[in-house]
Amino acid sequence: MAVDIDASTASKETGSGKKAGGLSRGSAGGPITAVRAAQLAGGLALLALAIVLPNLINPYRMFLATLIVVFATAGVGLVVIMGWTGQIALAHVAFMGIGAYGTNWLFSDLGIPWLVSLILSAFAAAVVGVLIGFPAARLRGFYLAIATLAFAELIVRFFVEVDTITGGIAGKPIEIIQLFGLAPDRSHWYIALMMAAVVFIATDRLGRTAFGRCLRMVRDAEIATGSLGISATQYKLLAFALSAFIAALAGGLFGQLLTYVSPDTFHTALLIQFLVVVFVGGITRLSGAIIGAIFVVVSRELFQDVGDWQRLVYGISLVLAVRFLPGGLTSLWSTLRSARSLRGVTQEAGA
Amino acid sequence: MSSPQTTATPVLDVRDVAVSFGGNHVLTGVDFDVTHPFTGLIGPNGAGKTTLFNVVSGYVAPSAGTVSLAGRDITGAAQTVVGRSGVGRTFQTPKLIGDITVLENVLLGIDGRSSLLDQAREAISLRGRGRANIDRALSVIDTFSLGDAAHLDAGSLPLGSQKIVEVCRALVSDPHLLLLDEPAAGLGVDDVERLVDPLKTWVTEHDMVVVIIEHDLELVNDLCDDVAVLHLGRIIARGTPQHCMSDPDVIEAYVGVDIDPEQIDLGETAAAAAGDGHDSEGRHHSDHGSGGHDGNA
Amino acid sequence: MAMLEINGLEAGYGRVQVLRGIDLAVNEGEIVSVLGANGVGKTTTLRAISGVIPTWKGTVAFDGTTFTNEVPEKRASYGLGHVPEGRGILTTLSVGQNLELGATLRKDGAKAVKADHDRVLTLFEPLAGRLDEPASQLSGGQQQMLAVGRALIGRPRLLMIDELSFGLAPLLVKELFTMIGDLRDEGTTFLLIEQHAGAVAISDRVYVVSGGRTVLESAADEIDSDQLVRSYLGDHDATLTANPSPTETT
Amino acid sequence: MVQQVIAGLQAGSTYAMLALAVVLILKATDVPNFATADMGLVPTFVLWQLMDSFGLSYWIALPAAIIFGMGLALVIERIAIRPILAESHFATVLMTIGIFVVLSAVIQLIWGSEPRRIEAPISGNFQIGGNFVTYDQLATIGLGALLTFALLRFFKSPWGIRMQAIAEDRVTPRLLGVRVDRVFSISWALAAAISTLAMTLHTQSTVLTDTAGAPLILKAFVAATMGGFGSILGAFLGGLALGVIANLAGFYIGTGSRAAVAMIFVVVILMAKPEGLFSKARPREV
Repeated sequence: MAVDIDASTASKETGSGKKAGGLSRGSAGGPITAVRAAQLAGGLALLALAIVLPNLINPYRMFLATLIVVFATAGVGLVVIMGWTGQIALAHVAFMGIGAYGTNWLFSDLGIPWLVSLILSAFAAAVVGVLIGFPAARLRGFYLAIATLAFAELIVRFFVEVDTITGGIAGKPIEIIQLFGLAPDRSHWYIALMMAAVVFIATDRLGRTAFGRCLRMVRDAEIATGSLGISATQYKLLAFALSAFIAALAGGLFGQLLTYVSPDTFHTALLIQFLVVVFVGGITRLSGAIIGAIFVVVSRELFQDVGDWQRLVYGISLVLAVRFLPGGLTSLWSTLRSARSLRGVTQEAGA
Repeated sequence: MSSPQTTATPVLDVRDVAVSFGGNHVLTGVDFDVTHPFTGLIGPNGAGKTTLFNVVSGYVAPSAGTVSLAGRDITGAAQTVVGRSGVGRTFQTPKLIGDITVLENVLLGIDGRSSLLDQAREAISLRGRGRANIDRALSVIDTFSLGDAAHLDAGSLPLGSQKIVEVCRALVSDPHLLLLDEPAAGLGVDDVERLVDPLKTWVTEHDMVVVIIEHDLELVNDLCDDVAVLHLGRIIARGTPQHCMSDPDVIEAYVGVDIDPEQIDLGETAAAAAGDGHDSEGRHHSDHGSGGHDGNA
Repeated sequence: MAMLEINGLEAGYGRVQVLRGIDLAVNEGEIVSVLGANGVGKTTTLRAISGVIPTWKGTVAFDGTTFTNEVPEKRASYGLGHVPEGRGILTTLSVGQNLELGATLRKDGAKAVKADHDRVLTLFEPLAGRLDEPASQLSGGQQQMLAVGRALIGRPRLLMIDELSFGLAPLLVKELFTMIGDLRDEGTTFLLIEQHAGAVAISDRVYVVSGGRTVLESAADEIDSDQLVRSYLGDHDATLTANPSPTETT
Repeated sequence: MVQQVIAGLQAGSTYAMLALAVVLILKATDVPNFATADMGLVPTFVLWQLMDSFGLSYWIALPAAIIFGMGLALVIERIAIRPILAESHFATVLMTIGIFVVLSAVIQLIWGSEPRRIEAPISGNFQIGGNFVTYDQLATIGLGALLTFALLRFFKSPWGIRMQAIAEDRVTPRLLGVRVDRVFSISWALAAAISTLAMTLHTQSTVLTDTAGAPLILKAFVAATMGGFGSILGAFLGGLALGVIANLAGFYIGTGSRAAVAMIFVVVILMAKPEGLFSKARPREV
């Protein structure tokens, strides 16, 4: 007695007429195409702006713009694991470290092309992510927070120990790459844009389709996953892997921007900045990572000269976001969908 | 693919199942076979009804006994395995994702049974790949008259509609056995009709059976041809609704015995039968009465 | 004036309305039972009375004080006791510590508390030898005794008990009901939520709740047993159209 | 060797005391407090300031600092924690991390980054069988044991019982008249007092800096994990074990391994017995 999914009968029943809407919100019918066209035009304009941007602003501003893109990209990884899957995973910046050190080692010491080095490092980070995911899949709530913090600490310790690759506690200069003979800042900018485009589009697609739904099922109703045939453990591991992969990609470029990294680079201070990125921006939305990245990089700049205040701003914004704006800044202009997001996350995380 | 089953092999066959948590015997020697399109599972609070569902759907491994699906032994199989073998279930409080649409929630019923490769393909292909699934999900949603809500966030719907969405999610994968845990609790009369009428039609048109835990006995009476009454972890009556509800043991289980106010007999006989050792119950894993209230909604 | 008076009470969880108009009154020295099938709102009624969930509409007045948004511990301090659904035994504490928790509101000194403590142990003998054991070790019946005993040590003027008979063997249920009757004679007022007919036997008055509303008020000895059975077994019309014979309207 | 064990016990006692503070708040309010160490560090700086600017004696400054720390904890609990208590660990973990960041930033802003010394009232050491033991070490280990004993007693007292009851069930104790807001306040104030003592002892035997708290947070949680989060005695023993093992590893394997050992510990425990060691592991809800 086999399960037969009788799709043909079903579609006949619908007549697939006016309701053949598709998944994207409100994408059924005529006026939508106009919206689509406008979106497309806007997108093209943005793309053009992005390409000519290095001609418009000075190199330091360029560096900041690139930093925003890199932070936003890394933030996507946190959205996947925390926002969509509901896991309090705090090893993110350690994965960025794997990306930064790994890419530089493969590229500079072993002579592997930079892009290949970056992708290899990202896969390595994904493997480590799965290893962490194994015990993590059994832990809930703050136990997971502690376990991932401990793992992150171990990874940073590892950076200190393997000093032939990492330069040990003193750190190591990063060999700067140049894309098609462009200046480093331009190379970084274009690479960051391409990487961000790939990461955002791919993650967005995954998020909107079956994979993303299954992750959210793990987050909101893990108890019901089994009866739907969804293996919660499998999806947690995949989310850990994807999140680590994205972090390492961003980490490789982050190293390029810093030009010099030490194990301390990938420690608490950076983790806190990333928590601010996703929680001030909005933990369940990819757009939240962009908003949060702008927030963090801009406030980092504003309080550059008064370094101590930087930390205070991060701390206060994190506290305020958790207390008053669980959906982050992005929830402000999508109020309709707000309010539930962190609640959704928090409910299952604590159950 | 239709008509009530009266085949030799029951769709579900539970044999001599026992479950205990610590020293707490929640189920003892339960036999429960399902052959009718709608089978009711009733009994007072703490009887072990939800635990029996948990055993069938692989959430709880029985300490004794067997569970078979259409003759195939699935005792102790993992939840996902049972779920993929054509067993769907709902929960006392609907377990939906609040911040995605009704349609997307229903699609989860298909997602869980699709391979990762398919999921990756769906993500890569821009159109078409997920189309058939979407059409199928929409047709189920339409069947239950929720078409207008298909693109609304599931969390924005009232409880009644959420429960129906959960049923749609279970049905979209064409299960052979659907376990409904208190579908009517917390629902108004209209909601119950919106759920039950299409469900009846669905069952007659598909090769499937439904087991329903329900406190609304009128609904059970209306829907089920076969009823099992669970009390303190045992089946105490089995048969037609009329038979069960006039059974003295059942009345006693529900209201604590013969109710003539002039001479209330608090049941020494029953005490002898049930024994003092069975007074422990299953409050952690059983059903609390007052309609869906854990705030998840 | 009644000790507890509830008028037009409406309440629920989140957006889900459960109570749609509960009216009931309990006079000092009475035992009143609220009957009804599962899911009709009996437990929710108690929760709204003791302030666990907010009242949406209607009034709850205890001893002349109309509750507004008093927290549960405040309401308890007025002498309102509540043995909740599932008994609320604290399993991380010992049996003795559970009882000690019951004395939280007592201000009249260790001696008086000790006397009540001893009295509870006489009433519920099986607890006496097990004070140092974890409460999780108790059987269901003993847990029920502990829950009631713990509440009694707080000396509530009105004690509300949610399903005393839940999951208990008939003989024990009978014993417990007899005990409730005795305690009433000693001055405690009771509001019971029950499915068990034994409650009717010891009650002065009975309310039947259906669909979140009080649908019937009756003196306990006038209640029609057949109608009660049918109402439990799902024949809604049985309760809804029966001619209630309300006795006293307070 | 003996010297190393004693030094390890001292470090371990600090971890243990902070673990007690973690467990206390977790038991009563179910909040994993990642700001534990810095909630003790702020009053420690206050103590230093009182001694440095006003020339107060240690024995006056310490109680004042403790009272300040308790007050600070009450304010934090009231304005930042209580409003989100209904939420899960997701919100509370992030909130306490945020509080940690705010507190450490405030310390940095007020007191800067230069290291300071707290003049301990009793200093010096004595010898046992050829091994030097400082009075600081003795005080730290002794106080850890004393606090553990006191907390064990406290949980048998009426307020202790109420606290445990509220930790298990947020509703039933209130029906019995337990004032839940008081219970929360008491747990946070007590935990802050313990943190203050721990941080004072720790910094007076090492050095007082703005970053003294951060490395201790994870160690406190590791100690609590080893002990099983529900247990006072377990947290204390876990802390001591952690201190001794890390110190011996640092001595025999290399200083770099000291921190790693702690992490490997927690990872192994969580991997091997993720539920078994937690007395607060919840049953699955169906």
